[in-house]
Amino acid sequence: MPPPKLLSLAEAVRRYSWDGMQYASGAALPIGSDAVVFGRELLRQKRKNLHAIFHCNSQQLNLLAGAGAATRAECGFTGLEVFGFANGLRRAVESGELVLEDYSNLAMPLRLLGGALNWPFVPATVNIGSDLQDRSAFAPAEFPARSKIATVTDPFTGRQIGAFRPLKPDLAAIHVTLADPLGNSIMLGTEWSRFELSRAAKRVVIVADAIVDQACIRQFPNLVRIPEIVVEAVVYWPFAAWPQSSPGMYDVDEEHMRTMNGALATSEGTREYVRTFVESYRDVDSYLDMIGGERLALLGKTRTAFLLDPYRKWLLPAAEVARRQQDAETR
Amino acid sequence: MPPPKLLSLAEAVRRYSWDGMQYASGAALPIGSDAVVFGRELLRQKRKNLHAIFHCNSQQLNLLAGAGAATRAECGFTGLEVFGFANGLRRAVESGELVLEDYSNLAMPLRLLGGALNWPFVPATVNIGSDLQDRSAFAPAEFPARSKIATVTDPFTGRQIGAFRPLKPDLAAIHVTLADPLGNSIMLGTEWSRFELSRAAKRVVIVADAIVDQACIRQFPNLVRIPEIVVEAVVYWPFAAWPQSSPGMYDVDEEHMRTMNGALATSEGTREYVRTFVESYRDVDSYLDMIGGERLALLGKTRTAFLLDPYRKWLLPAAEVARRQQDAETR
Amino acid sequence: MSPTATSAYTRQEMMAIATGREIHDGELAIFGVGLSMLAGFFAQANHAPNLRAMTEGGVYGSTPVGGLPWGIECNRISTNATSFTSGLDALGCLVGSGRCDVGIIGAAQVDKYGNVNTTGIWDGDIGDAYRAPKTRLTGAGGANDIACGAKRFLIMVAHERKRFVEKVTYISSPGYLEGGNARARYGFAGGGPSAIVTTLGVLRPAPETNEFQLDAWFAFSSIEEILANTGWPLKVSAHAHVVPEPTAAELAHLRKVDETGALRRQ
Amino acid sequence: MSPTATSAYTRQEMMAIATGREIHDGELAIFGVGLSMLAGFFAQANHAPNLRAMTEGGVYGSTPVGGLPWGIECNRISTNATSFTSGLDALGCLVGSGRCDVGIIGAAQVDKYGNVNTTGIWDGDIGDAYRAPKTRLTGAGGANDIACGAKRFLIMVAHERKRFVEKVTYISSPGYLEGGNARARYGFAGGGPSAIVTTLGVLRPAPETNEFQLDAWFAFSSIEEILANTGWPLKVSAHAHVVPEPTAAELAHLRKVDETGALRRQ
Repeated sequence: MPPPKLLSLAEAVRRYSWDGMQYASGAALPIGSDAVVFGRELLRQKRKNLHAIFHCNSQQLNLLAGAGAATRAECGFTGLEVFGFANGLRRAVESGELVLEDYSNLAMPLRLLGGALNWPFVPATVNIGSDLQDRSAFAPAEFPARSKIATVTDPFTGRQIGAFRPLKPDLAAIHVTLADPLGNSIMLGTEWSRFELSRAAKRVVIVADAIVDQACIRQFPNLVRIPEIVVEAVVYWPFAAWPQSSPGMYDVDEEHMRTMNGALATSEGTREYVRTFVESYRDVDSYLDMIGGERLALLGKTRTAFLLDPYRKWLLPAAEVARRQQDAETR
Repeated sequence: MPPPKLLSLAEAVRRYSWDGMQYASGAALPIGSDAVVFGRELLRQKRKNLHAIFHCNSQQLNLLAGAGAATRAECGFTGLEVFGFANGLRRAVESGELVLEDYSNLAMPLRLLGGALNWPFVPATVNIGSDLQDRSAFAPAEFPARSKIATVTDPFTGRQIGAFRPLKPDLAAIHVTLADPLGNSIMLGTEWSRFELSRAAKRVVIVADAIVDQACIRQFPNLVRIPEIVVEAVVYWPFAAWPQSSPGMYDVDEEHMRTMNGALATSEGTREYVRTFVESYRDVDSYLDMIGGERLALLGKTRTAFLLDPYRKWLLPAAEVARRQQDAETR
Repeated sequence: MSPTATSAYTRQEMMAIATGREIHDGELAIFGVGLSMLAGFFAQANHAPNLRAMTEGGVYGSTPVGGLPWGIECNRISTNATSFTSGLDALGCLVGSGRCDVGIIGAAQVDKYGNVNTTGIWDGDIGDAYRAPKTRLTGAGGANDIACGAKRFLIMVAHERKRFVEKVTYISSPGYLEGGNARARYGFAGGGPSAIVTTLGVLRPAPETNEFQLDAWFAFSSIEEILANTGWPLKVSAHAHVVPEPTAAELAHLRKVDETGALRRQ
Repeated sequence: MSPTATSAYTRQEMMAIATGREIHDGELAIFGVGLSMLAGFFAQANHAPNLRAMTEGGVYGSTPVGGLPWGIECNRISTNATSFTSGLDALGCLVGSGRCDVGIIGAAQVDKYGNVNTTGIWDGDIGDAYRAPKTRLTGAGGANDIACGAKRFLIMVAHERKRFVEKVTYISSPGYLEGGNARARYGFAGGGPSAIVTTLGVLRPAPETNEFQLDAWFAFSSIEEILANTGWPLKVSAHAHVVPEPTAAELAHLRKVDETGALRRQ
């Protein structure tokens, strides 16, 4: 039986992140499951020049870009869905502080799959014939930008299609609903591209809203789409996706989605946001206090709560998780 | 709400199969989940010249080949694991009655994925450099057989790799543990390549050991890897994989695995087997009688039974399934 | 509110209903967030009960509850799903493959051949070398994949002159490219845009050229208003006609889906 | 039974233990069905508690119960898994990718460069045109993918002259092909076979040529016996030595895994 991998968030960021790294997160959607709190910690530890790989923008990338920590990004979608444009990312792109390479929402998981399978390229039947193929922010002088999405000839028909570059990020911080202390992880709600990312990344840190006993994992092995063999560390952090949502756990915090995106529209607002919502807490408890008990209760009253019911009896109490985390860290 | 898709096995085979079709099943493993009973019905309805797409051989392909119903096959593995060589398939191959095209166990799901994504080819970094690439039973005169696994040049490095032909079978009969009347399906145990097959096949018929109320599906949407939108029909048939196993439901019938494979070693034995174990039953009940209540009880006492516990309360009784099937068929 | 005889409805509601009418029962359909989701689920509620609706999130079998979902993965649409898979499954296996019958996408800019820009607004042309836009938009998202793969797709867009341009600055999602059968060069699985449904009317591609022309106006709009709000010399179809107003039933179904009244805010 | 000083054990048990000794703690390892699974789980039980074992079925975190599983997906190994995924995940993402440290495969025929045939036995060469084998075997299965992708792999095979041939009739799974760095032509992610462990001893590839030579014999075998049972002029390593016999602990651990005594049947 391998040793537990529970780590504090601070320690996980210390061990597995560095300036200039290719950092992927959540393979997230803008409203949903993403390890937003991992991005906050990257800022707390002053990481910079990050090359962000985000299937879609999320409030995490919006924050990292707005605060100037990310200087390159590759994305399929760069907005906040119904919450509008991502002001932090937008400001960084328009000012030239961040160079953004555009793909589509299918291109990104295909590139991650290509990385997971260690392919030299991935066939592309989308993105071709548009400026996603012809224009590259990473190679601006090149037109058409075939170093971004090349053309390849189908050996069976002679027909030309496109070829994507596979992705192998240095680190992926993947938000999941439930994980056991070894990193066996259960996602509720769409996987989006967390499965592909968990195999493509050189290292994977799991950020879980809750920790479950392994008995839960063995009862539902078909739900465990990310097995411990691909996981370096497990971070326990309730409401880790806040202000985004986690199906079965909590709803999107509509007010804070707007507050946060509003603040990220200016550098002053961003500094203020970082002071108030990034540097302000010491640990999980003070993070939860920062959000506020009343709001936590409200967000927790989600219509999707029933999705968590089959697993509730295996949820480990925070104290027990803390104890096991201490054991793991002191090994 | 779309109409239920419950069909009798006989009707499903009548509607969705024909002589000479490209038929895929279970994306099965030799011991585990496979729609073996669908193959029995193909024989009962005298289907012939089948082009079989089986990720791995199973007792179903062993039977179809041994009885002369399949004349072409593409497989990754052609044995019966610890039960030894597949005598029916082996005899058909050695006698030349069946032409077998060899691939590996990774090549097959990649080819199905390529079909699912409608790619013209799939990058191949395995099977190349071996006789799997150089030799083709479908194009025997061609050496090296580049019409089977071609070479393609990586546009980014100029390096040469291989290219697989995608698969799009006319029909896939996919065995699952649980399905609702619309075809939303839950698999317990490895998916092997049932996910890829369910998207690659032109038509999908689900063969389920048990039918569950849709409430079960909505409680566990992350387990529903085959949604109804890709399913044509649902066949309810307990012990559908017999003599193979179905995790959570029943163990492999070791004795019948040997009896069956022994019989398939000769054409006489095969004729006798077909008389006794294929043409002998009229319906589900007489199929179960044929296996025998004592044996069914024994096989049902599987160590894996606990895997089914979370879903038991939603299992629909046979009578209820029959009623809904009648509604569906008389529409 | 529009000044019509029948019960009051907004231009956005008319646009959503006109879009929904393009979707047929039993089809496999993919919707984006916002307007497109409302139009799609309106169709399901109103005349397409067997619609097989999905979002690019890999969320199947669900219908939004509690109003317009904040995103394609929002709990408002995840709470009653029958299946969750992935973006690769929804956009790849079901859309990029050519399997999906119809998709609905939005646009910041659309041109006479139905090419869509959702990436950015530049001051003039981009030029030979790529440069960041003056105003950065949301990017292609899944719209490019829908535009390449869906058998047909619908474009929903507010009818403003600045949005309807001769040629988009940046093609985020391909329509008919330079027109005619230019799409054939790329062997797309999908057939291209079948209609541009706007706040003023409906445009459809002309045979052969695939240049979009005015096919229909709304009771509250007119050919003149549409021409005045289109940035290229818009041709008018010989069969141009007025779109039937929403029926009471259609409005009721739409407003049931649009519980929070997103389409009634002007 | 072998005529040795220590407690009796079979040649198959010695082969399984010698194979297991090649597997190190903490490695990501993939086992096939039968002997290879017993050897692998013996290693986990004996000296590699943190072994990350998997089968190509996409079955993770489990250990067989009730004896030798009938297959890689058998209920005997599915009953205590922590994760089930798929063949594409196990053989593609984890093995074909080059991520897996070590795999164990079997062979019907193996040649001096470690190329493996599990496809068929022909009367003589196949010839220019492919023809069905006289005796059809089980095909490549996942072994080809392990041979191409695993960082290294082990071949377990009964040491019989008919199995150890100068050149296999059909390469189902590539070893070092024509020797030297011939594998480089194909850019395989994996490094090739590190050892052939047999019922008589252990063969390892020589530096540069990658031709397999005799590295060690077992207490109950001898260089002469091995040479006599090898179908090509087998070179003997300068460092050839006898393999330490199984310890009591090793035998106990192996027999715990081999509950049904598959390896004790002669």
